[in-house]
Amino acid sequence: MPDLDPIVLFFIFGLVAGLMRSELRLPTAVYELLSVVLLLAIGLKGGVELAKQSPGSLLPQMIAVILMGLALPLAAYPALRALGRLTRVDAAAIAAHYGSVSVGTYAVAVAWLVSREIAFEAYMPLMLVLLEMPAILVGIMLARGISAETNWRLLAREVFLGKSIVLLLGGLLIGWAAGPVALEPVSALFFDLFPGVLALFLLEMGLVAAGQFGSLRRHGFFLVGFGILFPLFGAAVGGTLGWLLGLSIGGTMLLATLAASASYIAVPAAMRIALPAANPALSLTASLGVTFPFNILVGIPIYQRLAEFLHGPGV
Amino acid sequence: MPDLDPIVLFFIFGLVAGLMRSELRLPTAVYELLSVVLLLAIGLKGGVELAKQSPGSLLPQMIAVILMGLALPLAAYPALRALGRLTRVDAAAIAAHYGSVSVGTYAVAVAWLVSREIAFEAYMPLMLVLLEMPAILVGIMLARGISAETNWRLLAREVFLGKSIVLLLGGLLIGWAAGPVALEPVSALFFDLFPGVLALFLLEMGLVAAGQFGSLRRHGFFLVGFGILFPLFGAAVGGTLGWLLGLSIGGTMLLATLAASASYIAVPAAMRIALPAANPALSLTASLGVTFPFNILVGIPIYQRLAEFLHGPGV
Amino acid sequence: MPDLDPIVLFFIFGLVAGLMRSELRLPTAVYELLSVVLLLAIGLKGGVELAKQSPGSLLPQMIAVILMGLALPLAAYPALRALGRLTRVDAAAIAAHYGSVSVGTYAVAVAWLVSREIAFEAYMPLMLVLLEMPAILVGIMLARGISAETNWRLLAREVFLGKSIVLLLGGLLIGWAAGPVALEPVSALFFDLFPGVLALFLLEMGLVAAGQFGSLRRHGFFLVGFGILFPLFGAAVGGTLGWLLGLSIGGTMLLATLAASASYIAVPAAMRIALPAANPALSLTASLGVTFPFNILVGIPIYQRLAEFLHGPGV
Amino acid sequence: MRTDDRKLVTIVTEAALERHLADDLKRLGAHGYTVSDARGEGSRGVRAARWDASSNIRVEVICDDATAEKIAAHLRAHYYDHYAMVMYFSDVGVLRPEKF
Amino acid sequence: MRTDDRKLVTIVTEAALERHLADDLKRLGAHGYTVSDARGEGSRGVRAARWDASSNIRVEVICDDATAEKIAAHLRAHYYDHYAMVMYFSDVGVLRPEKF
Amino acid sequence: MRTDDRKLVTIVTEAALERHLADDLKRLGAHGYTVSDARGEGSRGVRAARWDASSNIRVEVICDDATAEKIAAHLRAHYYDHYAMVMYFSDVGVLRPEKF
Ligand SMILES: Nc1ncnc2c1ncn2[C@@H]1O[C@H](COP(=O)(O)O)[C@@H](O)[C@H]1O
Ligand SMILES: Nc1ncnc2c1ncn2[C@@H]1O[C@H](COP(=O)(O)O)[C@@H](O)[C@H]1O
Ligand SMILES: Nc1ncnc2c1ncn2[C@@H]1O[C@H](COP(=O)(O)O)[C@@H](O)[C@H]1O
Ligand code: NA
Ligand code: NA
Ligand code: NA
Repeated sequence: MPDLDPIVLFFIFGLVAGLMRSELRLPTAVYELLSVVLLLAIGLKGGVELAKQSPGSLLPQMIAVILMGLALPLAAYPALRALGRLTRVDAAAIAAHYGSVSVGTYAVAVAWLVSREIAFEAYMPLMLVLLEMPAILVGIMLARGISAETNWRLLAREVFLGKSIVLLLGGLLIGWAAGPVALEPVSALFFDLFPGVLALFLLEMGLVAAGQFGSLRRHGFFLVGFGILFPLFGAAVGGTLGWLLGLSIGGTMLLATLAASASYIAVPAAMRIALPAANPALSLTASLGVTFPFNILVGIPIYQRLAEFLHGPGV
Repeated sequence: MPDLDPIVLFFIFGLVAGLMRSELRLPTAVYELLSVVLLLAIGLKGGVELAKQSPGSLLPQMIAVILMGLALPLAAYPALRALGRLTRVDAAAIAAHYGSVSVGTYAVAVAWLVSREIAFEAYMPLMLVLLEMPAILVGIMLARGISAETNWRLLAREVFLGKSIVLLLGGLLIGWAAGPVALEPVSALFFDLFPGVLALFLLEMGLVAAGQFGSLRRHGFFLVGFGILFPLFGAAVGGTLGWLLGLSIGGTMLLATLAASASYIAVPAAMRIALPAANPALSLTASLGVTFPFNILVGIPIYQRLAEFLHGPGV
Repeated sequence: MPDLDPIVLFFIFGLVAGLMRSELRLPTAVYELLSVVLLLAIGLKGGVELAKQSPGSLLPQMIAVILMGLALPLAAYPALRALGRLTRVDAAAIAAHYGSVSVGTYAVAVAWLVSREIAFEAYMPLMLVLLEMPAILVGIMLARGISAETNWRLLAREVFLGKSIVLLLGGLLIGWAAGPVALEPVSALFFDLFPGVLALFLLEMGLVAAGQFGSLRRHGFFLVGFGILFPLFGAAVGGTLGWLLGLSIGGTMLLATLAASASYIAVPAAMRIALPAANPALSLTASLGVTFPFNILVGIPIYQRLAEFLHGPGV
Repeated sequence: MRTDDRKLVTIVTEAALERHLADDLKRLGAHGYTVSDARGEGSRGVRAARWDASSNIRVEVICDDATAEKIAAHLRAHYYDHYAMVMYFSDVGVLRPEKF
Repeated sequence: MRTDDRKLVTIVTEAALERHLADDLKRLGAHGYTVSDARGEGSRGVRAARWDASSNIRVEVICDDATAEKIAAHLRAHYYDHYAMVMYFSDVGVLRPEKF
Repeated sequence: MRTDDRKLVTIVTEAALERHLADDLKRLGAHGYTVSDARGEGSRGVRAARWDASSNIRVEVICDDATAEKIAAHLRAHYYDHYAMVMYFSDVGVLRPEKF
């Protein structure tokens, strides 16, 4: 049963406990501690690897990934408008969620690869950071047009100075500046504890996702369909791009996973301020109630097979 | 001074700081994080071992232990009524606390055995889970009779879906499904950190227990006597049962400790809803203010000697 | 770049994020968990070492260090009155902060030495504890005179039973009673995680320190000068004392750092109760907004060079 | 400023009742409620919120007089005898009377 | 006891607005405000404070009638349509009228 | 609904005073009090509750007029000058007048 990683079991446990309306919940402060450790750890790992790259050598990949971050919400938007009959602003907000990424999903995918000893490009956290933001800008423009009214400076603050991006970036820079040897002393917290912290985080995410199921019925089953099909489309795009960029199988799988994942931290926070007219229940139901569980439970192994398929039998 | 395990010192430290009315306290969120880690860790450990047992082989032990969980409150109730002159509902509530178990006490007993390299049956967390609940049902029936009025469905929810049981059970199932190898990555959090987490937990429990001392005077010294003598009786019952079931010395000691311990998490929460007329100050004063410190500071070594005595000199 | 320890990078990261007014903050409960672990860990380490000393052998050092704790605020007070033109009570309160010590600064200095494999007297946490309190008493006497009005019993409670002193002392005593072998099981939490916990703590301290910068302008630049120059003076005093006491280079550097550091936990809390008329913004701006960053970023390497200088070229 | 009159019902009680109270309030006709964590002291002693069993919550409901009356009657009948609980009523003004 | 009359404006809304509201309130003339964390339920569903996006805050402002009116108008215009928000007004007495 | 009139005294102040205030209130005749954590801004600047020294508490006491007056006088005399503190009074109705 190699598919049942224990961290996935923690997610299922949270899901089941939540659906049975158990009293179980982690205090908000604990949830925040767990996410701070996860985000910093991912950043630190990526930063250490970045330092090993010759400067500029990653530029082509970085540009390609940013372009994908701009393109994905543009692909999602018409589907949401035409098939889901959503209002302009709701469609734009959901598109922004799906163009951006989920750090939790990324971490589970990495754990999945590590436990199977499948190699991947260690600088992937950089791609994670790069994918967080472009979709937010596209979403805002889709909703408002490029109007003079938009207070872009204020928006940039909300987006770039949001918790998750600041922590990822901070981790990247510290890892890059300190290097692997100097990080040795803090590795017990950020690296050895990482899987356990991720397990507790997924337990809470399961409880939260279960709480979203109630609103699924209310918001129609279009969201279920979209929350499963768009990630598969995203994975195809991300996987193909990874293969074109010459990533390893593991790296291709991770880029597919990133493209398939939908944000539930940075984007909701930004949308609440930038597009207050968008109904946050719609995007969170889709992203947390459908796509996150789908990716964790079903998607990740599919994206791995996709990556293997793209790389052909010769590998 | 092998009796002064450092985790016991943390408890004494908390007790003293609390009695001196120091400002020290751990935030509620931290207390909850610590208990979540403790409960999951105990469950995980037990689950891993359960997976090694042939299915059904533990059934006799399990049934015997459940019967003990039903019998202990039935023994406590008349003592509380006759000697303590408590109302029916108060006696029933306290009986439920003492028929159930304290996870903190169990964890200290395990640490005590481990530091002395005394072996015990690794599936004991299963017995812990089984002992949590029966006493609650007995307590409710003692207070109310088996009346049609009782909303058993709602009660079952409160009892089975309370935090501590859900976490223990969840841990058991995850450990059982994942097995020791797959749990390797999360062992830094759940196993390596366990003694430190237990130490912090005991520090807070010391502070809380000290806070209960004030109400000792108010509620009469009967509670002190009961809070010390009933555990000794319970230990005799649990130890004898362990010996009859053919447990090792360590396992016998643990079953004695479980029987001697009194709940201060699951049962108080359930009683508050199921028997609101019971005065929670009485049961918490006894369980937290008397029995928990007694077991941690004095009881555990006694129960070990009891186990050795039962197993006879030949061992 | 051996000066850029990663924990210092975490501090800079917090500082920058705070100055950019990022949304990042750690919940209060997390901040408290981190400080509890730091204080206990420092105490435990010191206690283990204390147990190795023959009783009484440290008495001369202890008395000398307490005398320094009484002398430093007496030196700071006239400077604050004459040069800073502060009111009597404000000068007394700030003097108390600078006569006492900062545990965070001490921890960074220790990490600095450890990462450079420079030896130091392992009983230094005892000096840390001894330096926390005398300056508070001197500060109160400077402000009030030795008046009969002062409720010394109540003050002693506030001071001795404040969180940080209780935790340091508790850790010392537990470490001393348990010894290194018995502490083995809790070392994963208190020792292995220590640098990571310190890193997160410094991240939050950076955010908090950044929040103090705003009040710098309001309170005049005298505080900046004092917050940099008095630590240098303190370091000279502490370093010289360390050298006179025959401490190693590392120990000398630590005593210099202790003297140079200013309290921002124990003393503010005590002053709020003992000298309510003192403006807490003044002392916190100086101690957290100036001296703490100065010591972390610039001071510690200076104090090391000072210690080397004092010990002469022969060493 | 033209505001409409409503009742504000404030309840301080044991945290264990949160879910039950929320269900009760909605059943009795409240359109919403707000909860925050609290601690305190009263006739049932100190409740210092060190852990679940000693934590309080503070619940606020804005509603019309009739609903306030129903809430008062229900809580008095079901909780006053056995739970640490305090309830008080005050007059507040709101802008959207249809909402409460 | 001689007290002066002031308005107490209480706002329950999404935690994401905390910084924006604080800026607004000061701009509109409030001399201070108090915030605490909250959770609750209302027309926009359950907000259980499990994480940032579902957390509420409870903001209190003591001010004179004119400021209360300005706050009411501003929040109604800018936030009522799109945010989970409840606002109510009550009369309170204070000892230092110049402070509010 | 028949309720009896009482005063609700609300105090927002520095968290460091919690224990002292609790002792004061009981000494002055209050039968109970409720505390919750808060943050805020006022004449003494931003108190953002990032850590102990910058945390506020919000204390509520339901009591009769005479006790309210005593609390007001005591706090004004002992704390107003040196501590971040706000206090206000409002009229509330209670069901069990003997309790407060
Ligand atoms: N007079 C009072 N003023 C404000 N809060 C009170 C008062 N009395 C009780 N409380 C609160 O209500 C809770 C339950 O009160 P009681 O049922 O009297 O123990 C206490 O823990 C306090 O938080
Ligand atoms: N009738 C009410 N009484 C008290 N609080 C309410 C009420 N209605 C809503 N709230 C609070 O205000 C928040 C936003 O309300 P709403 O905009 O109706 O969803 C809710 O999450 C509750 O915390
Ligand atoms: N006008 C106000 N409305 C509501 N709360 C206030 C007001 N002024 C001050 N506060 C609160 O009272 C605390 C102390 O106020 P101050 O003494 O003015 O600094 C502040 O930190 C706020 O939490
Ligand atoms: Na995506
Ligand atoms: Na028992
Ligand atoms: Na100093």
